[in-house]
Amino acid sequence: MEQILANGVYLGSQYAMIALGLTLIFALMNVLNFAHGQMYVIGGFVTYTFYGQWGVPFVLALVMSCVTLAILGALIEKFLFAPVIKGSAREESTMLLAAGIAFFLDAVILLVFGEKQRGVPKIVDGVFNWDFRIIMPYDRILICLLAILSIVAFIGLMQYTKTGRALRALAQDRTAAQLMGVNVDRYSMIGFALGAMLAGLVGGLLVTITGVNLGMGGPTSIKAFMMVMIGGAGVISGAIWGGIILGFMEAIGLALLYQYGDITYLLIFVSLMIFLAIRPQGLMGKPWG
Amino acid sequence: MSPLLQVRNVTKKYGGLTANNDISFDVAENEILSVIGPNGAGKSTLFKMISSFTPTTTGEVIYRGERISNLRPHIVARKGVVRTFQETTIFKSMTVRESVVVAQHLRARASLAGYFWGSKTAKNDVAAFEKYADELLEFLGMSDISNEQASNLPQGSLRALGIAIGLATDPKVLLLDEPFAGMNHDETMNMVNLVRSVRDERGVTVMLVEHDMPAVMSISDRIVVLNFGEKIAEGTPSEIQNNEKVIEAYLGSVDDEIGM
Amino acid sequence: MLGFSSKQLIGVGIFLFAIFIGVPLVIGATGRWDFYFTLTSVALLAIASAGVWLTFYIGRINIGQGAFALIGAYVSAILVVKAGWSFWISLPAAGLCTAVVAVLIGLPILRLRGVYFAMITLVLTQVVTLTALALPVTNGAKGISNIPLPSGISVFGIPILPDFAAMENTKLAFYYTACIIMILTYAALYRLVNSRLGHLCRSMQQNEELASSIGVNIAYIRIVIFAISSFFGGLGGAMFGSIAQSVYPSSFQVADSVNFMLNCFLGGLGYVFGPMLGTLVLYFGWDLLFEFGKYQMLIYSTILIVIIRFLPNGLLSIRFGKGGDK
Amino acid sequence: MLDFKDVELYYDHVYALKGVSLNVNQGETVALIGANGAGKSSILRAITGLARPKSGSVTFEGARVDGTDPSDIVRRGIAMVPEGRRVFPFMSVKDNLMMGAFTRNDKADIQNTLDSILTRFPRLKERYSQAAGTLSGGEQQMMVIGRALMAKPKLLLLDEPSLGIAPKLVQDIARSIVAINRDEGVSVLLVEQNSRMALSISHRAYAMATGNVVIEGNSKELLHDDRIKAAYLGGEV
Amino acid sequence: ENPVLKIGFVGVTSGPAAAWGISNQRSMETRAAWINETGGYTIGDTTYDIEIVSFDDQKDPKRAIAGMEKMAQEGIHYVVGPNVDDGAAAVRPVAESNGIMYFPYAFPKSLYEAPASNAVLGMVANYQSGPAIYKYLMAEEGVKTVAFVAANESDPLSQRDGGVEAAKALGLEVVSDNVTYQVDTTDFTPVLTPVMRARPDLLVLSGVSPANAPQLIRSARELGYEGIISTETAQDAGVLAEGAGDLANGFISVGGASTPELASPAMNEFVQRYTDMFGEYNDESNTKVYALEYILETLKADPAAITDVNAFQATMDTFEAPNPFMNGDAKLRYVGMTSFGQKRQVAVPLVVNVYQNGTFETLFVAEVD
Ligand SMILES: Nc1ncnc2c1ncn2[C@@H]1O[C@H](COP(=O)(O)OP(=O)(O)OP(=O)(O)O)[C@@H](O)[C@H]1O
Ligand SMILES: Nc1ncnc2c1ncn2[C@@H]1O[C@H](COP(=O)(O)OP(=O)(O)OP(=O)(O)O)[C@@H](O)[C@H]1O
Ligand SMILES: [Mg+2]
Ligand SMILES: [Mg+2]
Repeated sequence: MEQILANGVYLGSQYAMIALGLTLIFALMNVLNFAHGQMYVIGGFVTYTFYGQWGVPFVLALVMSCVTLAILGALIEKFLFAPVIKGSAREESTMLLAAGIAFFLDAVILLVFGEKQRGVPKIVDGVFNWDFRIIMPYDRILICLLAILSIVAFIGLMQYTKTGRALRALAQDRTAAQLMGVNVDRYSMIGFALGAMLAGLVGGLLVTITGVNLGMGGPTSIKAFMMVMIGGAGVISGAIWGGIILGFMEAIGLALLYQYGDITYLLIFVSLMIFLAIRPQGLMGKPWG
Repeated sequence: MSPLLQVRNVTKKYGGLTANNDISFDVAENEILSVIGPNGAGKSTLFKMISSFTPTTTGEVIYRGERISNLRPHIVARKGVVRTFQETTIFKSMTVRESVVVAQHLRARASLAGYFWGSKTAKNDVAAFEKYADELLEFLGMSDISNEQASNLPQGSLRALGIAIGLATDPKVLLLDEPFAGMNHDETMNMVNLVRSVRDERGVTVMLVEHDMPAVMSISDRIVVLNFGEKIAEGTPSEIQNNEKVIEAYLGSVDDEIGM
Repeated sequence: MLGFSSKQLIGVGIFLFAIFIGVPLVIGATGRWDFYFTLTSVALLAIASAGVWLTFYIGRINIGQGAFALIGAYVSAILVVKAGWSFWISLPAAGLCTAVVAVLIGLPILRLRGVYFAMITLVLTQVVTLTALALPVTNGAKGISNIPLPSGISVFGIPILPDFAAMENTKLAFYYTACIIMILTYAALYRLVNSRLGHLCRSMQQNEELASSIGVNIAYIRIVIFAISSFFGGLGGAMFGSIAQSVYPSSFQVADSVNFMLNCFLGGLGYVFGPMLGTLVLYFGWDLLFEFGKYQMLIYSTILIVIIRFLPNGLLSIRFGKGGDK
Repeated sequence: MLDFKDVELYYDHVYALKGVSLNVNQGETVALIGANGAGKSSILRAITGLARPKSGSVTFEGARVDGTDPSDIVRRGIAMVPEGRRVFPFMSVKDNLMMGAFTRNDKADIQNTLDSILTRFPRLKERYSQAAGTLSGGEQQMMVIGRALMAKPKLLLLDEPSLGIAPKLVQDIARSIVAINRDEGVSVLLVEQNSRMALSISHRAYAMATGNVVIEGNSKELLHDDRIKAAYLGGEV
Repeated sequence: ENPVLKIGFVGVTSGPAAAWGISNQRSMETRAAWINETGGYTIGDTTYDIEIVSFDDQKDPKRAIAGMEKMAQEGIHYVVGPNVDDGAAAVRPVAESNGIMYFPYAFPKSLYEAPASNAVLGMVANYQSGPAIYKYLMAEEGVKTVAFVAANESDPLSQRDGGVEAAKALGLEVVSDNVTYQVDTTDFTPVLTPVMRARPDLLVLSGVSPANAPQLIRSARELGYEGIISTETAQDAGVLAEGAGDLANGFISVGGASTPELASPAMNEFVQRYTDMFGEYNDESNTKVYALEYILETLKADPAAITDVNAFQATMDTFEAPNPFMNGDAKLRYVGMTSFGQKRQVAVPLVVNVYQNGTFETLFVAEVD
């Protein structure tokens, strides 16, 4: 039982971070960023290269991941999403763009970082073992704490700073935000960069535990979509709840349903569908229309 | 003669908030009845319940002796009770004429399969729809904008389009939610006359919600006043205008400095 | 005829001539026999994409067509292999079964809108894959292989449909079959969009509340359209199973679902024939870039991005301008 | 202060303004009335930079502002209350108001403005941390006026503040506009369908028809002008 | 200039599963470049330059068919790949109707049993290596109970089922065989917890991908598991070292030609050339160096087979040639009579490795028949 809880918290915190970036980009631009998983993978590879290959201190490597992704995000927004959004009759067209970018990043990752699974040296050794009731390696505990810290920092940024307020305003009404003196082009770019940066940050954190390979992108995006759906699209608290709930569902499902083999995920999917049928806007979302 | 439409003890709760509390009144055939009240009093909510866009919490709405609350909106529309929207709710990328043609959906005689194969009835239907759409737009004085895309229209024309769409369904009862918002005095009076002639010539019973008092007072046969979800008054325009409670809650006293 | 103008008729005539006579001639002349399979695939994928386009037409982003293609493929395979049906009967049966499943799934999920619908359908593909892995009737992970080629059908001794197994070259036969089904699909789609049902769909796409206020039974039309859309998906999937002569849980995956959606976007959501063109460009394009070896994906995605960047409303918007509707 | 000269503006293919000139002087309240579709909102959009004029010029305090980004225009001291209110529905009243001060940096000064707005609209103080989307229409309208004032504008643009508001609240809003202009010296350009009210509380007025200014003059005089009476005021209530 | 002999490759070289196909394609390209550099390959009276034509099927069976069509179009009769079960099954009709012999890395028996005729299993199947490993561990380590985990995907699940069957046949007690994980799992602790509770002597990671193996090992060890962990797929030592470090010590997997005990100088040169060409060797390529060699050697044995796969098939029954990649007098020949009833598998040594501190050590070498 305690173990399930611990696993749930660990999974939930990292999932929540992945979902946060996705939901931020969605809220700001109405873009379902299919390339989110790929951005996460790039974050992992950058940290791998700096920390694992070149021996740069971990924290610095993490910062490099964030910076790389923020720049990448800003460029993608400025030169691709912004003009496409302006020119398209239906805003869903951005989905095609996002998917194209996902393909592109996949190809780049393959060419630059190769096809192999990569991992970095452990940042801390040892396993926390509480009488076999909770077993958790110290590095996981550390990463979990870092993730929670980042989430708190992110919420603080969104809630209490001028930039955060501007981003939230932008998400709710672009024209009105413009009339408040918000330079929407610049802030869209900042928001997108921030979302991409979050993906890079999680990628960099998790590479210490799960390693990284080019195949992780697509499935990560899909998981992130699920979390966003559970919590409600475009809502920050929703993303966090969605992450935590999915984390716990996985932890509990795997612990209780293992005799039935392959059905944990099937059950998660099906219950998600039932849940959304009852509550079409997720836990906290605004009804979409 | 029994009333055409009866609102019977209708209550609506949203969580802890009571948007409508035990409201009852009747609407007679061919009447123009206005519902007024402060913002948030529950006027739109009431209209939504009458048109079954949202279920009542308790109470019911009776139309020609038949319950029409808690059904689905298209069923109520088919029975002839049609609403327009307070927000600008339009078919954005259709032209005015296309919108009015589509809105005649209920008059169709050919089946969907008939349309698919292009049967004779279907062709006749389409021709009839288009003819009627032109007539209706002419009648509403909108012929000049009939080929404009709806999303490009200014506020006032959007309202008119909403009414045109509502009328095109050939309703028996038309519920108009703030139809004159965004129109100036002249346009409002024009519209008032139109609504009257709709009632007179087409035998449509009209209910409307509106904040434009001159218009309300001149168009209505009777007025129902809501405040905080409760019905606080009901009567003819002159009764309402002099009702202390209504003045206190809603109308305010005349102030020449600001011209109202 | 059916409300076509003469210009349109000429266009259709040229198109038909091109695919039924032109393509075989060109392939015969150049000897690029491998294009038959590629073009057959394009035709089949275009059928499934047509379904996705139709759901777009009622304002729903459908990233679940892979699920329905997979269901169609399995239904047909099971009917042929386990129940011994003729493929030609199993084909419509597969479409119908898929449509029935779509109705059952659609009842709850069609209430969702926007990204919620998009994401739930994305998940749907996974659900069907996982189900296929878990069920005994689908042979689980082993899949169904060794599916016989379509056998002939004759009524009173007159052969109506040929026996593929007896044929020297099944490529051409599959190509013609796929093209015929595709043309029927798009003809139906065109009719549907240009009939009153199409106008009702369009009204729903733009504003469901307003549509229901004018008496449109939106729930019913949604279901009908979703069923038709999935029917197309099932048809395409079943045909593919028959060409590959095998079906696996991975025969259609999330990537396929995404591709079906991309086909529609790329061709242009505003145009009935958008998905057909989109499929051709996306699928055939990949094959044409074959020469670039390990840079294939990079170039492919770059071209894709450039197209969207400069033609965000789809390829057909070059000719028809922004947001046209034919 | 604001000089709007020979402006032409069109959307896609529709001409919205066909060479409109008007001006607002320091400390003035100017009303803009006219049929719907006449182009009133378009004028405001052209001033704030939301729409770009095809020709003509917009000058504010001696500097050309047409063609600049809306965010710059706000910085120069023009704030707008847009048509249909446009609150940030999921943000608290407080955050909505703070958004209004987005272009300002002096914390203490912002706090002063905030206090004065909360005194002017005590209802907002009661709803201070409620999400703006759950306010009633009238409260929202007051909030967006307050939000615009948070920018400490020199010129306030109001687009149909009475739209969909109950008569009693319309009176409150009208009084607030008068007070803002009088007490704080903010110049106001007011677009209104309720012409009588608009003329009563303004100094000067322009009447528009299909993309052109057709009548302009002193508001008090216009109130009794026959042309205005016929077209915009109608008979007495 | 020599005439060119084209050999095909159809497999996945982009997207998530790229690793499988890339190691394959690169070993073929390395070998081809080597041959061409040293003057070409002589078959009959002609010396050919070898060209590898590769097609990326994106792990999509539909694309795999298109790839096989493309090979037919190029006049190619010998193709290596596809890498997965569904792709291999899907290309069968095309290969058979176009006269193409193909060498998949997929295990379904139906591909190799009559009436199927054109597929040749390019490696050792898990149902062949599994029993050998279990037998060895039962004898040497006294293993009595075994547990299986697999990814929830066609190939791993099939391999798990094969493994369970084999283990049961050998008299092992299977204590857990229904735990699976999603391919995108990032935390294997909850997955493995129930398995560990069964306390098996041996934990088999069925069909595990090189990406998941280190994490599974790490999680199992961190959960306190002390038994043996093994898999029947090939792994990369570098990946294990990075992903699991010392925790991977003792991990048993199936290796290949580069094992020091077996590797001939030619094999070492191959590894060197591969590294020069692509920057880094991939141990997974060990099992993939053979297919091209088999094709060329068999063609040499009967030059008529260059355009006629029937001749190739006939030659297979009796074919034998020296194995350049192995020390000693190992032979290239076709096997498979026991498993498939016909010779439709290349005979490669079944090398069972154990990982120790960054390298593989050979546990034992066996032969498949
Ligand atoms: N879907 C909903 N969920 C929760 N509360 C709601 C909902 N719809 C309306 N309300 C609340 O019910 C009350 C009545 O709303 P309604 O829209 O009926 O007012 P109204 O009289 O039409 O006001 P106005 O004149 O401003 O249009 C308001 O307090 C509103 O916030
Ligand atoms: N986005 C747009 N695209 C195309 N045409 C537009 C657009 N916005 C406004 N128009 C057109 O410009 C003209 C002027 O519109 P504007 O909104 O300025 O009128 P208005 O005087 O504010 O009317 P109202 O009182 O109804 O708000 C109208 O004819 C309208 O159809
Ligand atoms: Mg209302
Ligand atoms: Mg306006």
